[in-house]
Amino acid sequence: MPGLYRIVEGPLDLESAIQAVSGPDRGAIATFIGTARDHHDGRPVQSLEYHAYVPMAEAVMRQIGGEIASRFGTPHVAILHRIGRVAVGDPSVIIAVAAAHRREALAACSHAIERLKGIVPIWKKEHYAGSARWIEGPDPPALTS
Amino acid sequence: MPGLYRIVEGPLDLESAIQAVSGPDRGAIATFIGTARDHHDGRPVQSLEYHAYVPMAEAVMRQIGGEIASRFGTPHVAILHRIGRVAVGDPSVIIAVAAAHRREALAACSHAIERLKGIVPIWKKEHYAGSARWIEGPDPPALTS
Amino acid sequence: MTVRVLLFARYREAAGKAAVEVEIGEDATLADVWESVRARVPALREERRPLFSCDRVYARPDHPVTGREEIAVFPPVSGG
Amino acid sequence: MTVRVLLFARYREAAGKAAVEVEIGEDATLADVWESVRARVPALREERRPLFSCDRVYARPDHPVTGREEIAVFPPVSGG
Repeated sequence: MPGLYRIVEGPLDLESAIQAVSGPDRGAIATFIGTARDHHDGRPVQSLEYHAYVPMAEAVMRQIGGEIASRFGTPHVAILHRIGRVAVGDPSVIIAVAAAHRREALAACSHAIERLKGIVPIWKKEHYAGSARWIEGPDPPALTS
Repeated sequence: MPGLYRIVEGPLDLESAIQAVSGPDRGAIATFIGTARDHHDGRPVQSLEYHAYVPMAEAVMRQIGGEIASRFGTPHVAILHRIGRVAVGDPSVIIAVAAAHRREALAACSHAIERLKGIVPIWKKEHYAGSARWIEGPDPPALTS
Repeated sequence: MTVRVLLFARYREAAGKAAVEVEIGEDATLADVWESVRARVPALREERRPLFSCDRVYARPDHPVTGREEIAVFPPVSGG
Repeated sequence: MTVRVLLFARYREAAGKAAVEVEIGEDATLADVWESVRARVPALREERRPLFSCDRVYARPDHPVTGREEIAVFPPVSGG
């Protein structure tokens, strides 16, 4: 079964995500790279730290891949999320989706990052000069049927 | 002025497009990679060939960057398009847009590829076994004011 | 029965450990498990928005607990 | 006056060259230029959807021509 869903300790590799989804019958690859920003709500951020419930996070990312296959018609999805300390400017998440046509690839990529932020069990801690704070997400969408 | 708008003879480099738009104040990079597909309307395609009115194409790509800056609030745009022969599976176009937040980056990337296909003076020729055909686009949107 | 409850992110930091073991009754639900966890870990008493999973799938507070599941409780997610 | 007209893609292949020079009157428009080009290049006579540019900016068929512009004519674009 195609698709790459991985929690990674250490730097993320965009090329491996693209390789995992590429193929000669696909004309479009959309990617999303989330990087650690140097500020949040006007406050300088020195680095980010991510923590995950690793096996559940990978399972939920795979579930998002299944949603994309049924909604957008392509099984060619890669979702990589880094855990541990992430320096400003470095990627914390990489998503790649390949499809026959551009609209499906772009819409599926957008769906993947929205769903990842909503339901994948990963948490972010922002480190400031001399302090740190866990970021808590909004109440999630309906998680169970 | 930021931005990278280039017609390229030879392979496209995704990393250079991402480098051109990256920065510590941006949390999101969206990219679109258009690759040569092995079929079109059910017909096997052996390779693609692109031809451009190079200086005008680069100027119109830069104009699209200006549209993105005013609509989506980010000047961090790279658009690269290859000309000449492109083998199946290889990228013919690479777009990268960085923004503070994911929605702007993804929407701007989508805008860029739609506008590129609509107005940038580049033409595609499909090569089949023993024949070839220029692809003609639809009537373009209003091009002049 | 005794169940082991995995904690993540701020909950783990508050508890000072990755998991806690609590005693619950035979017909307990995840909500009962959470009450027992908070009784054991005072630092979690102010937490108002826990999410639950059973065997790595989200579950509601009224989900019954058999004691054989992998149970986890954690705050709203913030990855990306 | 004589103006040079750049051709691209299928138009260039039909003409067998990258540009043609045509004679036009003083008050000519791009539409007049296109008529002269088609008179010079029979293979272009069936072309029904030309696009025009003046100095690398799209222009309409009624755009006047001074003879000092870089003029181009080409089919609807198909990049991407």
